[in-house]
Amino acid sequence: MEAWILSLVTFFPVVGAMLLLFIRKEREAAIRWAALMTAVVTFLLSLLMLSGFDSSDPDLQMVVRLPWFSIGDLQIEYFLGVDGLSILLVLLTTFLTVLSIISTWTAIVERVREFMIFFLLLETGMVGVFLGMDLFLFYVFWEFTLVPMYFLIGVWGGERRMYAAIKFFLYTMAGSIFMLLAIIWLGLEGGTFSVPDLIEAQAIPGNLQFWLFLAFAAAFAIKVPMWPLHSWLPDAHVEAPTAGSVILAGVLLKMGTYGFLRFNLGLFPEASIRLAPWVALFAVIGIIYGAAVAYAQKDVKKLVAYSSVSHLGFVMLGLFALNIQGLQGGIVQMINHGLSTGALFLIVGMLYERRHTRDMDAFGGLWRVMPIYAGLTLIVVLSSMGLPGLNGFVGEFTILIGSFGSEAIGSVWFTIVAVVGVILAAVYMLYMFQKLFLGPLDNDKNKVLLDINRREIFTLVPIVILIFWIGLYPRPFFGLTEASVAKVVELVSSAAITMR
Amino acid sequence: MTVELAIFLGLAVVAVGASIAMLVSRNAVYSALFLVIVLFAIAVLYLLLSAAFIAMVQVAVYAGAIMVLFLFVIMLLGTENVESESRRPWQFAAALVLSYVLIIQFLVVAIVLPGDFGGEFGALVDGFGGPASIGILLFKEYLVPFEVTSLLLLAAMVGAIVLTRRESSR
Amino acid sequence: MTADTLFSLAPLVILFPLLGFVFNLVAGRRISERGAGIVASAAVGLAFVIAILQFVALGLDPAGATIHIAEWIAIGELEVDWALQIDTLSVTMLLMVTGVGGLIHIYAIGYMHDDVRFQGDPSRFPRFFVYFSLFMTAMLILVTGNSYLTMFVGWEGVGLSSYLLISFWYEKGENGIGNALAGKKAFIVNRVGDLGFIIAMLITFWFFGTLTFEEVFSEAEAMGAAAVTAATAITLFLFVGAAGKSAQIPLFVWLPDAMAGPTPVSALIHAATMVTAGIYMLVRNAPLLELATVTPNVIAIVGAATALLAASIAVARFDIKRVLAYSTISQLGFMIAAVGIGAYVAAIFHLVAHAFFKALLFLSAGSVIQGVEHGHHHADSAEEDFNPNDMRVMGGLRTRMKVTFWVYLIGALALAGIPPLAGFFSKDEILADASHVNPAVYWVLVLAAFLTAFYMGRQVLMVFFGKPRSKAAEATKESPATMVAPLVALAVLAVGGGLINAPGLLPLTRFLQETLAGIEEPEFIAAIAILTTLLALASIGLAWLLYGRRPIKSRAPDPLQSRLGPVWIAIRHRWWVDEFYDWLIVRRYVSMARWLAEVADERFLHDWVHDRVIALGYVRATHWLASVLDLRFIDRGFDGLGALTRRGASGLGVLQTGYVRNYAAAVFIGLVLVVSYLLLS
Amino acid sequence: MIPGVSMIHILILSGVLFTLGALGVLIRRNAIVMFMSIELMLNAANLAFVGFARSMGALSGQVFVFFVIAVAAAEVAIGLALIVAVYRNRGSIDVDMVSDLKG
Amino acid sequence: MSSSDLLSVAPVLIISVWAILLLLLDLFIKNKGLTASLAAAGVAAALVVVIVRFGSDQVAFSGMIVADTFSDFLQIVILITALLGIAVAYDYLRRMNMERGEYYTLMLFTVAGMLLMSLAGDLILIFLAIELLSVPLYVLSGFARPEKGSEEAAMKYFILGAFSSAFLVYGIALIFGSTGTTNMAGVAASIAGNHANLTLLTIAIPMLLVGLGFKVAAVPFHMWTPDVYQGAPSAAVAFMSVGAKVAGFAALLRIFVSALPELSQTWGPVVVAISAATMIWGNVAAIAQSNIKRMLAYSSIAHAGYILMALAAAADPSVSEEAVSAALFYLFAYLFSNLGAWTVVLALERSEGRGLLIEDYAGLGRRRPALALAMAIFMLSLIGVPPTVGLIGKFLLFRVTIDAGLTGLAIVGVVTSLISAYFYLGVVIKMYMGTGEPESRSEGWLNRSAGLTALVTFLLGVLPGPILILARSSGFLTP
Repeated sequence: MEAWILSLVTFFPVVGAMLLLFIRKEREAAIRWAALMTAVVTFLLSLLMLSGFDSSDPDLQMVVRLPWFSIGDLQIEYFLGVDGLSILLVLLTTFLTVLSIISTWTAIVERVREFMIFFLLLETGMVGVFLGMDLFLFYVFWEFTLVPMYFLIGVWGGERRMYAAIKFFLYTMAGSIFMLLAIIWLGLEGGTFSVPDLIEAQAIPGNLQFWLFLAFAAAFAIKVPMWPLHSWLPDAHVEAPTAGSVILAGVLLKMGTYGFLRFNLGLFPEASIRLAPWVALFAVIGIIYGAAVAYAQKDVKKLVAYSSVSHLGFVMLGLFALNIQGLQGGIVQMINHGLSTGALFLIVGMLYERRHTRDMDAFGGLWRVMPIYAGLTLIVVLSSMGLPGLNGFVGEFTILIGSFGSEAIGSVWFTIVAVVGVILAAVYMLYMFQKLFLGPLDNDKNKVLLDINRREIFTLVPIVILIFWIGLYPRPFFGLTEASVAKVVELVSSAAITMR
Repeated sequence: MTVELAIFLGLAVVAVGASIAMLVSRNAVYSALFLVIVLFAIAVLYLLLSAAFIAMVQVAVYAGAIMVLFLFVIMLLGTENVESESRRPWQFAAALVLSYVLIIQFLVVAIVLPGDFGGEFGALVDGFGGPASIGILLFKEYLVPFEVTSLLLLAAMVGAIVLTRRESSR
Repeated sequence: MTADTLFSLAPLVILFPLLGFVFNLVAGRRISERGAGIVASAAVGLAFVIAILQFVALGLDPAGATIHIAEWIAIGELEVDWALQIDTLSVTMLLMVTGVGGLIHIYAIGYMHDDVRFQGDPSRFPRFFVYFSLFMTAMLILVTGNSYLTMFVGWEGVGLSSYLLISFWYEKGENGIGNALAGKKAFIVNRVGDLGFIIAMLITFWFFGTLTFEEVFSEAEAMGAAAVTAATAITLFLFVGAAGKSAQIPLFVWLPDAMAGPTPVSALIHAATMVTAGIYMLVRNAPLLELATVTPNVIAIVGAATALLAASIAVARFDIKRVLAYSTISQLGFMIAAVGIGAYVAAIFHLVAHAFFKALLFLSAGSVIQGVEHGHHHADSAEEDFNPNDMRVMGGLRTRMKVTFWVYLIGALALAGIPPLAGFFSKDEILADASHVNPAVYWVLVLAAFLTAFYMGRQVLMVFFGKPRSKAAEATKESPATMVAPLVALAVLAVGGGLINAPGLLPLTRFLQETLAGIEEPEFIAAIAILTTLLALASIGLAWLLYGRRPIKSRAPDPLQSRLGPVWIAIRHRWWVDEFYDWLIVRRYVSMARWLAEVADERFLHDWVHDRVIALGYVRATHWLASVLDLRFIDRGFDGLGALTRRGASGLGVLQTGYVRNYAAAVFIGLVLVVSYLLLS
Repeated sequence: MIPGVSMIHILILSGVLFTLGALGVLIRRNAIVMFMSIELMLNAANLAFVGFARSMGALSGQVFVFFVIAVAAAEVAIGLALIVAVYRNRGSIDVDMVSDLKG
Repeated sequence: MSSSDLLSVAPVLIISVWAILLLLLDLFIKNKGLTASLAAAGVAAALVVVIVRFGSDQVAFSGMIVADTFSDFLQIVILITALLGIAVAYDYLRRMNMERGEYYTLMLFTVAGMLLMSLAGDLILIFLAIELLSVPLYVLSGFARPEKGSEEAAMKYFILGAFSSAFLVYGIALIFGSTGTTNMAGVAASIAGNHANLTLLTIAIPMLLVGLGFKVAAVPFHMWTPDVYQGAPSAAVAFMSVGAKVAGFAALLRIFVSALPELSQTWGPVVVAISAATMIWGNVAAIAQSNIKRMLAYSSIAHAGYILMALAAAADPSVSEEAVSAALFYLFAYLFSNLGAWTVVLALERSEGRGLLIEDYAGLGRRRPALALAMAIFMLSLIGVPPTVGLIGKFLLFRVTIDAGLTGLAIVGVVTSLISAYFYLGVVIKMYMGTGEPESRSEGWLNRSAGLTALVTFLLGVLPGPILILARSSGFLTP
């Protein structure tokens, strides 16, 4: 299993997408089922991968390493591997893809086949990003995710989809293109593109790390997105179809934080230490800013989009605490955000499918007509605002613990302001809940709304289960990441020692 | 000043003067005739520079064939005077400035900057520039270019036909 | 049966309400109303039984035990388990919470039966008990948690259930949204307190390396003076949390609004249990408080100030529940002040006693309100804006609701501190302690006690005496047995509750000494007891003079209005605290958020930076390259951004004139430039 | 053979003629005259070739001139054919009129 | 001259002889499809010869011809271009009603010129080869005569081409004057041996740059490109946009890397500046275009800029070999992406220049999904997005640029790539997100060409290995 499982997880969706080409495009039901089955099988494959994962081993596992092509003396490899830093994200990707595809059942009625093909290609790209351990291979997957997402927004999106699609593409490409330069630079300097080898060597001098850090950070920070580079996010989210938003928020943004985690911390530990206060500053600004701006939105999808800015600020704060609590919290919070924000977008999508508006003023009192929907939403909302016992709290609290005592960040004020962000999260989340579900049911159009059906419940329930699971017993999740995180922390702290 | 230099200067003045006249003539026919003068002046210079064969080719091909073709076309099309006053004065001004600068640059390269231009011309082997010596070179060392030239002329011929053939079908 | 076996049953105390919660959540709609109520009540009853068993076990082994259930978060040094701490302090709370809670559950079966019908949505009945069970679960987690973090789970959990219950009738209230807003306000103000709690936890972890109570306290003890600063900081931040949950200055504003919830909610959550969590938490941290320097004074002063402020506001309320709400805040102030002066037992004693009589008062008030509501429906009066909570529409209920009247009177007297009712002993213990620890606090509390007796007198007189001031009040009838029976039980407790720490015997003190090492036994100061009793009587007499002698008319102004002048205006407007907060925080935040969203984000970052600086800057730059705009490209629609950029890029198109000579000139320019460069370099 | 004249003189003359040719392309609008100016440029180059050949005693320079003249002939064939074709279609050989393609 | 000398120019010989034969045969052929097939057969034969003799370095005809792997690689590129050029021209010419046999003959002539460009070891041969490649192209540009646009294109191309080749000749004259030879090895030796008159080179080098920069469409010698590409028949443009550029770069690389390596400090910065200006101008101006042919013209300018990065990098002797092979690979990549894009343009063009606006592509995604997919792949490749060969190509270029220490230039490169995403995506947006009913007939050779180029563009993006190895082995220029 060792050798082929990762390739299979990565490329099985492509196989499925190819198969879809052989189904006549009129047979939409068959197409949907085939796509769903592909996603399910991929998910099962990723579970198989999990079963073979040894969580006590901090290094890459199930490695596939084949020469791909070479440029001069530089060997570029087909190099996949999974470790504690990425395994949860891979699982999240395959998991959310299944749910997203279910969510499109009735929402996507035009050009179903193309939609599914793009969606499956996107899955491959995302999984590849998390598994690719050759810098160039990583970059290929990284850039490749742009393409299907671009089409998902551009073809199946809302009113201003073209604008949003192209903005999404250009913004993310703007960042990644500098990363490309840095990757080339690294390859030339280090003589290899293999990430673990480069990390092992730690051959990059401090002042140079600074620039390379910035070049990588340009790509990741836009993707995350960190304040003030978030301008593309609301557009992309608002215009994207529901499934696209789910994946965008659930996985694509994590690619940015994952990038920071694996590449910036691993390759440039000294620069990471030196820049940690700055990252923390922007992260904290993002937390407060995102929360405040989310509160002032009328469009519920925009509200959720801005909440991502806030939440990912927490993740960044945790990662750059550079200690074990912060990193663990950061990773788990990535998953949490993927689950809860993904669920929120599913929820918004269900509403939009019924009413074709996302203006919160058009709603109110929906609890009365859609009690199941309201109840599930409430759980997700609570998870998102970090109620203890649910997943969000576990992530946020460990992040706060980490950043509060972080030597790299150096000041507790960042954390204290971040805690204010926790309050503000309650403000906008409860505001949204109130606008949608509470108050009188005074709009006639809302009175006839049907509660969510079984299929829709089925998309939310797995997420809710995970919300509780991580909230109550996160041990298995922390356990998966523990060893690898400890290795990163060790790396960074040894860099801190050499810096002195 | 030697006689040769005087002759050279005289030819240079003629060539440059005729060139300028070519540029400023309103009438294309005049321009062509001035160009012919330039070509002749250059041919004489070729002679002075021990390039008898080339001088002959110059007169025969250029002055004889090419310029006649030019004149022929001008007459055929009746397009002696197509230009009114220039519609874009800045283009004219820019062209003058650019030419001026380029000439200055030539002068700088030729005179100001240090460079070995070999001083006055020295002696040459016998038959230098004669048809025989050139012919030998052409068919030995420069065989490939020579053949390419033939191909080029063929292509040009085909092209000219393609371009001027009247299409009845369209 | 050994103590350990009994202790190992402790998780059941949480599990029963949890099962009740799950059962009602899943099946609540399918069984009868009574069924749902009984399930929830039985869950609490069973929990009460377990609590008693724990009490018994403590008799066998007073040291208590910690029961680990599962690992929760374990990252590096951060290790937090799901674990229960059973000791005398937590069991005291367990008994109170489950006991009083059980009674309120039973009461709620009757109350909600009518309430859902008055509000017009009977299907919502089971949901009430779902929330109630959720609350009980969270409250019991809060009480039994063995670490800050597990306590915080309960802490937030009760906040959540409070939110849900306050906005239970989410489509009612002012403008149809008032209740929902009240719930939200409660949650958010509590979150502000949580800020303190969280920061306190962060400091605790990084200073002591653990979040478990036992370990922190033993560590602190071992460190002694070295931990003073940390202890001060931690307790100060914890107090912020307590101030949120226990409605102290400056975070008390949510509690009056929380009265929007059904009355059993007010009784259970906003009087007896949840709001006392802050006091419980502070008492739990007594070892740290003992070490800390500034904090106790701050706590004492804030508590006393809250007691007085809230009492003063209560004087000018007309809403029967709001009077009780401010009274609760005031009494919580007493408890907090007690913690501040180091009288932990007194705080807990008053907490328990207050739970008895305040629950009683609220439930009786509920009985009154529902009686009036019945009367309103019965009399079929056409008053549009009829508010059954308004004391000005009541009056003369003494004869119409006999049992309610008597139990209410007991509660009121207990609250006023008339011996030998529960409130007398507990309040007296606080005052006695305060008198020799902090005289200023003492006098403030005495004044608050005076006001307490006054507003309770005023309330009782307005509600039960005089003549009915509305048709509804005339038609009022006594409430059903399910409601009255718990009232009687609570009345008994309110009468006899003082015994649990009666002077001389001090059973509660002895009991708590097992957990809170080194607490002193309080002394009974007769002078103070007499003084306060006299003051209370005088105050009630004053109330009778104002409200009893000549009962006020339905629409007439309050007799105090003319007598107090500007002071009345101030207390009538609750000292403008809400308005002040609204002005200082809410509006600032809303306008800041709007500004950020509309100006900073939308117009600046999104439109200006992106569309102007990046896109249009691009346009300008290319224009600059070719000063004239080629009009041919302007109306070519592509899309918003596209049109802009295209227009800009077409600036270069201007250079592309189509004239060969220009192109040749470009070639020439290129040549000259390159030659110039080479010559000059 | 011609003492007193050095390569510098030839170079300057050829440079001036080349520049004048280029100038002609830039300022004239008659396609034929432009074309003649290009011929002038080629001749300037030829002059340089011959001069260098003389200066260095390297005969190959003269051979190049032969090639250049041949190329010139080929260009003339194409160029004049084009001019004729354009004239037939538009009735003018003013290159400024031939400017529909732009932007 | 020996038989092995002949072998070194065998492809050129085959092509030129075939061209002459075809000229005669065509008189008797009614079905022009046969002419096309015959032309293609000739090209294929030449291709076989090149492949057969690949790898044997040879200097022939007393240094006039240098047949090394560099030239072999380029000849392969050129001949593939020619094959595709013939394939796409056949359907197009028929549809546009200008099916004439001379088209193929002229193409073969120009192919001969291109091949010679890559083989030339002497400046004078480069000049002649440029003329041999240009003269037929002038004619092909005007092939749609009497259409005014086509004529205008030919006119402009011709005047400017002749103008710039005059510069080239003058530059060669000055090189000759400076070093006493036009043979590239001789020039290099002369400069290395300090026999050269360096002052003359300060004018000679710019003149060479003008002449060759014009061919590859480098700023500021590029201005003919959009007009000519727009006016000329699309089939001819498809062919020359690749072929002429490849030939131009062959000469540029050969001259600057093998004849003037000693002066790399002199021309290096100039090339950097030209490269940067070309990338910026090409990409920025492309945004404004609404005509797809003009857009692709600017795109081809921009790509010249990218390839010039490799030349700039080649100024650093330690990476020059890498740089040349990067350029070679990029040319190979560009051949498929660019020619593919033009193929789609050909498929959609209708008479009288209709169907050429980007607007007209609206709805192509529905109407002809396969064609639209191919176009999308080409656009993505031209941006440099995986999984297409464009990314690999750009990656190689940026790599050598950074390796040569020209990080600033690389940054210009990536930023302009970003800008380019905008207009390439514009086409994709129109195809998939716009609504419209583009007219197009499905034509066999166009479909096949589009499919093939798209497939190669994709496959090389995934498995670039073999071609990379080939390019790498071709990076060394025989001195």
